[in-house]
Amino acid sequence: MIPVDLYLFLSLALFIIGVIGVLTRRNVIVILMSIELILNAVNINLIAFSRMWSSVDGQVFAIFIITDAAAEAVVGLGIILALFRNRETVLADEMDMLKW
Amino acid sequence: MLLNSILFDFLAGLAVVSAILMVTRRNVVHSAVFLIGTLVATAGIFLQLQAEFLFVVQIILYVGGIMVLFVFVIMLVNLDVTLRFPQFNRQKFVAGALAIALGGQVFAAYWIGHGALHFKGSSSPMPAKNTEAVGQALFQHYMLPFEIASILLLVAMIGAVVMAKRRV
Amino acid sequence: MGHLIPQSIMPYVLPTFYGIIIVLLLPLVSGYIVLVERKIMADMQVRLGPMRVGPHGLLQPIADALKLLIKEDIIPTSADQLLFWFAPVVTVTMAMIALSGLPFGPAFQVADLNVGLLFILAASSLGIYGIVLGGWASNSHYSLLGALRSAAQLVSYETAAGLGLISALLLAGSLSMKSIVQAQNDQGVWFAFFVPFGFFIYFVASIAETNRAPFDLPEAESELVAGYMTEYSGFRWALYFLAEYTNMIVVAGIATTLFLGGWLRPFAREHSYFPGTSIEFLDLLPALIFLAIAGYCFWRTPRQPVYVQKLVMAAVGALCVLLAGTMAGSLFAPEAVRLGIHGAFWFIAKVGAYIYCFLWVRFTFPRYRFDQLMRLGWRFLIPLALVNVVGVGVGIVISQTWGLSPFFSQMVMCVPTLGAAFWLAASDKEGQSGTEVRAADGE
Amino acid sequence: MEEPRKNPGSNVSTTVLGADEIILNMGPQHPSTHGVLRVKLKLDGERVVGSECYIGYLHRGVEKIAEHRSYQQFAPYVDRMDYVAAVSNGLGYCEAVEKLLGVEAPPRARVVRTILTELQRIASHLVWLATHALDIGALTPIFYCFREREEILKIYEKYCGARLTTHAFRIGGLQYETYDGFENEVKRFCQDFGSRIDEYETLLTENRIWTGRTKGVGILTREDAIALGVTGPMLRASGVQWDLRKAMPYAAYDQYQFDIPVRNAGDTYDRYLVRMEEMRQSRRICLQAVDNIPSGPIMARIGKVLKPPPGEVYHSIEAPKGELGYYIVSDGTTQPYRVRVRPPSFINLQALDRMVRGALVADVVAIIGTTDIVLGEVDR
Repeated sequence: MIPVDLYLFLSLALFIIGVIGVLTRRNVIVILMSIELILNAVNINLIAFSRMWSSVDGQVFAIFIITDAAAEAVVGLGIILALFRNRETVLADEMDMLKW
Repeated sequence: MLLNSILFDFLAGLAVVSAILMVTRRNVVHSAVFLIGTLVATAGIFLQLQAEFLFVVQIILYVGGIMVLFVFVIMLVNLDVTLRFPQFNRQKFVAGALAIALGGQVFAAYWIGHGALHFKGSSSPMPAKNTEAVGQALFQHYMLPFEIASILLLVAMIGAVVMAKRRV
Repeated sequence: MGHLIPQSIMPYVLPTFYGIIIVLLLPLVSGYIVLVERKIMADMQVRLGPMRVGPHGLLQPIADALKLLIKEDIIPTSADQLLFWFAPVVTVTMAMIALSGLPFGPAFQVADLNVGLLFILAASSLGIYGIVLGGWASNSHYSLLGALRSAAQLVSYETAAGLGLISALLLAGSLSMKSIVQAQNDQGVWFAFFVPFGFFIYFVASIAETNRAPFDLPEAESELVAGYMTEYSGFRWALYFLAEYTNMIVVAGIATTLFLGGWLRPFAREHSYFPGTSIEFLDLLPALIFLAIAGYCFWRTPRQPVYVQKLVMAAVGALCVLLAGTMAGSLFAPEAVRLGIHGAFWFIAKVGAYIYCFLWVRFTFPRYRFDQLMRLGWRFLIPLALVNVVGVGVGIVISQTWGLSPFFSQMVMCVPTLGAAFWLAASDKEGQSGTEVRAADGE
Repeated sequence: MEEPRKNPGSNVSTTVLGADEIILNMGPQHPSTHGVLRVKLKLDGERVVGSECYIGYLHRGVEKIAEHRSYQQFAPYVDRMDYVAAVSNGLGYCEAVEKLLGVEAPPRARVVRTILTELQRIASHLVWLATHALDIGALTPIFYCFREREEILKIYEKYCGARLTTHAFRIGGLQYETYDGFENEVKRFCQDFGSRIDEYETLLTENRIWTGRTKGVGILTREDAIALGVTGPMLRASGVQWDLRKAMPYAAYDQYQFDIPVRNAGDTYDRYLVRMEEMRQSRRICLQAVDNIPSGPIMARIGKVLKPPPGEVYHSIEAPKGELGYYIVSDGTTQPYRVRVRPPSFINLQALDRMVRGALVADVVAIIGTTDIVLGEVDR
C-alpha cells in the first residue's frame, strides 16, 4: 500500500504551486484557477486521510469543498465578467481602484 | 503492489507537471487545459484511494462543470489582447521565493517531527458500497452542513446572475 | 490459456479484448450508421440516397473513410497547433471510454462499475472539451461561436438529462448498469412505461447533448458554416464525426439500459414454449428477422447491374443467413451463451430504434434558435424534470406505504407531472411573445 | 520588461477592443448567403449590432453589354440576371422594347406569356421556400419543392428547349408555338400542385419551431418598406396592397381573377405566408388561362431589324421578387443607347440592415432567406 506520506507530499506540492500562481500571476482568471488548484490539494489530503481511517467522513468534507469551489468559481467569474465589461481588463494590478 | 505504485507515480507526476505548466503558461487557455490535466490526475488518485463517488464528482462537477465555466469565460473575454502584456507581476521573484520557503517550512516541520506523527498505512478496507456510504453520511450525519452548502450554492447562483447581468 | 497468462492479469484480459473490439469496430459501425441515416433521409425526401458504391450503396462508408484518410491534413497557420491536434482526440477518446461502460448484453461489457452510469456521464461530459478547445484553437469566429454555443448547450442540457435519468435511478436503486437492467427484469415492465416523463426529458436532452438537429446549433451549417468543425478537414474532421456518432450510440445505450430494458427481450417474463421443448416462440424472432433480410438480399441479387455488386449482395445475404443460424443455434446452447447472444441482439435493436427516432426528428423539424434552445432547456425541461423527480419519489413512497402496485402509483403521479408540463408549455408561449417585444425594441 | 502603464483614470484602453464585440464576415462563401453576398456583421455575443452589405462579386456589366448588342441580341442576357426566374426577366424586357416600338404582342402570345410567367413565379417561390427552409434547418422541404419545380422546368424544356435560362419570348410575341399537350400538362401540374402546397404547409406553417424562428423576426414596418422602395411579397407582407399585375396590368393579367395576399406584421412569418398564398394564386391564374388560350398568330408584325424611334421608355412587371423595371433609351439606331434595370433583389436588399439590427446570428440567415435575393440580379 502506498504510504499516506506520499499523498501529503503530492498535496503539498500542488498547494505550493497554487500559492505561487496566486502570488505571481497578473491575470485574474489564472489566479482563480490557482485557487482551484489549492482547494484540490486540500481534497487530496482529505481523501488520503479518509482512506487511512477507512471512513467516508473525509470524502464528505471533500464534497463540501468541491461545492465551495463551485460557488467561489461562479461568483469569481461573475465578478471577472462584470469587471471586464467595465474596465476591459483581466489583469489584477490594474484593478486597483475599488471603484469604476 | 507494483502496479498500484506505478499508477500512483504516474498520476502524481502528471498532476504536478500539469500544475507547474498551468502556472507558467502565458496563454490562459493552455493554463486551463493543464489545470484540467491536474484535476483529472487527481480524480485518478481518488479512484486509487477507493473513493469512486468522489472520482465521479470530481470529473462531472469539477472538470465537466466548473472548468467548462472557466473555459467559457476565458473565451468570452477577449484574451488575445491581454496576452501581449507581461503575464507575471513585479513581485514575482519575492513571491515565488516566499511560497517555496513556505513549502520548505512545512516539509522541514514534517521531517523534524517525523517520529511524532504516525501515518499508518490503511489497514481495514473501505466500505464496499462507497456511493451509498457517502450518501448515508451526507444525509444523516452531515445533514445540516449539507443544507447550508445548498444555501451557499443558491446565494452564489444569485450573486453570479446579478454580477453577470448587464443592467441590474 | 489459463496457465499462459499470470493470474494477476487474468481479470484484465477479457475487458481488454472487448475494448479492442470496440475500438476496431466503432469506425465501421459509425460509418454504417451514416449510411443508414442517408438512406432514411433519402426515403423521407422521396429520393434514393447513395446507390453507386456497392449494391444500394453498401460500400459507401468504406469509400468515404478512404477518401477522408487520403485527404490533405490542413492546420490553419494562425491556429493553436497543439490544441488543434489535441481536441478531436479528446472527443473521440472520451466517447469511446463512455462506450466501455455500456452493457451490450449480460456478457458483453468492458467494465461493470458500481458507479457505472455516473462513470459514463462523467466520460461523456469530458467530451465537451474536444469541441470547445477545437473551436477555440481554430482561431476563427465561426468556430469560436460554435464552441461557445456548444459549451453553454451541453452544460445546460446535461442538467436536464441527469434529472431525467434520476427518475429511473430512483426505481432501480442502483448505479450499476447491470443492476438497473436486472431491476427492470424484476419489475417486469420497462422503466420507460413507469416514468414516461423521465424518458421524454432524457430523449430531448440527449438529442441536444449529441448536437443533433433540431439542436445542432454548435455546427449549424446554415449559420456557422460548420461551427467548431469549420477549420477541420480530412481525418481530424472524421474523428469529430466518429465522436458524434459514438456519442449517439452512448446516449442511445444509456436510454436503452435505463428506460427500455437493456438487453431484455420484449415480454421477458412471458414464457410460451414450443410444446415439448424449452424453446420459446419469441426467441425465434431474431433469427426470423435476419432470415427476412437475407431473403431480400437474395431476391435483389440477380437485379444488381454489375457482377461485383451481385457478389457483394450475395455475401450480405450469406452473412445474414449466418447470423440467423447463430441466433437459432444459440437456442440449443447453454443458458449463458443464449442470453449473451440474444441479449446483444435486443440491446443493439433497441439502440437502433432509439437512433432511428433521432434521425426522424432531424429530418422533420427546423432548427431552434439559440435563445429558444436555452429557454426550452431552462424553462421547460429542467422544471419539468424536477417535478417529475418529486413525483416519482412520492409514487415510490405511496406504493411502499400503502402497498399499491408500483406501476399504478407511478401512473397516478404522472397526472400532476402532466399538468406541470401543460402549465410550463403555456407559460413558455408567453415567453415567446416576450421575445417578440424585445425584437421589436431592438429595431 | 516594464509593463506599459496606463492612466488609471482612463476607462477604455485604446489597445483593447470592445469588450463583447466581434466582427463576423458572412460570405462571400457561406452556405446561406445565397450565392456571393457578403455581409459584415458586428456582433455583441450573438446579437447583431450592425451590418454592412458588400456586393459586386458577380458583376458582369449586363447593362453595359446592352449598349453593344442589338435589341434582339440582348434578350438572352436578361435571363442571366435573375436566373431562377428567367422567364419573368424576358417578359419584362420584351414588353419594354415593344412599348418602345409601339407594337403589341398578339392575344395568343400574351396569354401564353402569362401562363409561362406564372409558372415561373411558382418555380421561383419554390426555390425560395426550399432554400429558406433549409437555412432555418428544415432539411426535407427542399426535395419536395424541387420535385415540383422539376415539373415546371420540364414544361419549359418541352416548350423552348432550355430549362433555366430559357429565352422563351421574343420581342413582338413568341418564337415557338406551344407544343402538343401543353395545355394538358400545365393543367395537370396545376391540379396536382394544390395538394402539394398543402403538403409544404403541413411541414412548416403550424410547426412550433418554424413559427418560433420566423414570427417577430426581421420586422419591416409599412413606412420603412415604402421608404426603402421594397417591392413584391416583402412589401405586401408589410401591409401594402401593391401588385403591378393589378395596378398596371400587362400581358393578359386584366382577364383573370386573382387576389393579392396581404399581411400586416411584416415579419418573416408573414412573408412566408404571403409567398405561399401567391403560389396558390398563380396556380389559379394558370388554371383560368390554360382553359381558353385564344387562337391566332403568335408574333406581331415587326421587321427583322429593330430600329425604335428615338426616345425613352420605362416598363416594369411584377417579377416573383418584386418590381422588375427596364428603362431603355433609344437613339434611333439598332442598339439601345442605354439600358437600366431596376432589379427587385437589389432594392429589397437595402432593407437587410434595417431588419437584422437587434436580431441574432441565426435570424440573419432567416432574414437573408426571406428577402429572397438572387445575386445575379443584385450584381448584374
